[in-house]
Amino acid sequence: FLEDVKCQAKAELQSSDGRYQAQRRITQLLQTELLQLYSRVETEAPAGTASGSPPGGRADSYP
Amino acid sequence: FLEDVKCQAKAELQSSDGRYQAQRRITQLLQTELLQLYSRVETEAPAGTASGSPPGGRADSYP
Amino acid sequence: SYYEKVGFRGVEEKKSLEILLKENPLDLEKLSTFSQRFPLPSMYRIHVWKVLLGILPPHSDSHALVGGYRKEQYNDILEALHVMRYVNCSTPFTDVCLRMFQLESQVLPRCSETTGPDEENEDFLSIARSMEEIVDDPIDCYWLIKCFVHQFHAKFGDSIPHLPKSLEHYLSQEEPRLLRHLKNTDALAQLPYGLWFRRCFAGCLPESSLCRVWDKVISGSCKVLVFVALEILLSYNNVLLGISRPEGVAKLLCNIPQENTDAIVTKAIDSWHKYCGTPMHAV
Repeated sequence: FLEDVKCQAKAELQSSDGRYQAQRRITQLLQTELLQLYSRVETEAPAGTASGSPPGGRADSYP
Repeated sequence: FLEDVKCQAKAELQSSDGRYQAQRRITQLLQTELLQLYSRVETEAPAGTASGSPPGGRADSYP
Repeated sequence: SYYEKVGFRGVEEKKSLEILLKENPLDLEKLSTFSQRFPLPSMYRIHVWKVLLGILPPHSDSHALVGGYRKEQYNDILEALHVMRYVNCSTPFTDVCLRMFQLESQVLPRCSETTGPDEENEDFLSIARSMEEIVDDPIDCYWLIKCFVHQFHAKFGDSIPHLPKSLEHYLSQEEPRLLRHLKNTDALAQLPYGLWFRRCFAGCLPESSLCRVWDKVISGSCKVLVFVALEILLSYNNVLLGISRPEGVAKLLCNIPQENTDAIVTKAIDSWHKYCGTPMHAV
């Protein structure tokens, strides 16, 4: 019976891990996408043009 | 003793879940960020100019 | 001599803590009681804090696994904040921690919303700055800040507003003349309660003294904060009696000299044990 509980716990942990890994892959795709988009925006609107706040400067606006 | 095993499993599962939840928050933020950035790109490069792939169709593919 | 006695006691305490830390699973109640009664030896402090705050589970054989999860979670959040440009390489560590905490609590402000100085954020940052001085490892440090702040609000959020009244009560017992003076000069309402009771003395006491107070807070008492405040008032009794402007009082108390704070904390813990009792059961 104890083995049973342990097996169940292991299975639950594995499925939690699976969910995490799947979500992590999504995150990585989105991050790649975002990085590409940032560099596109920056290429199209070179320094000097007022195209909203440059994303790079964002961290600065926080204390 | 059985309770003990269950407690241990629960703690492990909770910390694994925490990691998953953090990933979910990250995904949501990235999606919001991408949507905003795409709409900015569209506003700045109005229809007709060839500024890479039309972002509109692409953003829709996100849930 | 006094020092031999204290030294001997210290060795005995360390041994009994070591026995507690060898148990598997760890007995959280016994660990809390130990931390309430005795100062934690600095070599075990971070570990005990992590266990008491639930960063590590009671089962020691899960520590490697759970520690790995905590590390991944930290790295994931940090990476995402970098990619989204909320932080960069020159962002101070405590600001990074604030952004990470906000991301996890789903209150990360959007880029368009410029956030002005926010009391709650300032409290967080102040606690984070002190924790950064106490804890070397950044991953441990972030988790300790996050769980300390979270547990403090969850456990004591309702008690915090009552602490000033409690302080007034004990001051009336210990030094009624000072209490009268503070009342008459309108200084009582302007004591730095936020610094004392919301920031738990972060930015007020040097870290070496502060961690002895936080031992008590993390193991389950916010009442100890009242006695630290009380002892600060008592040790500046004569100076305070000579100040008639409330701003002067606040200025003094927000910038107390950092030399004799160890003695203040020792007295505070003694009088906290005296008034509230020493937790006695099983150590």
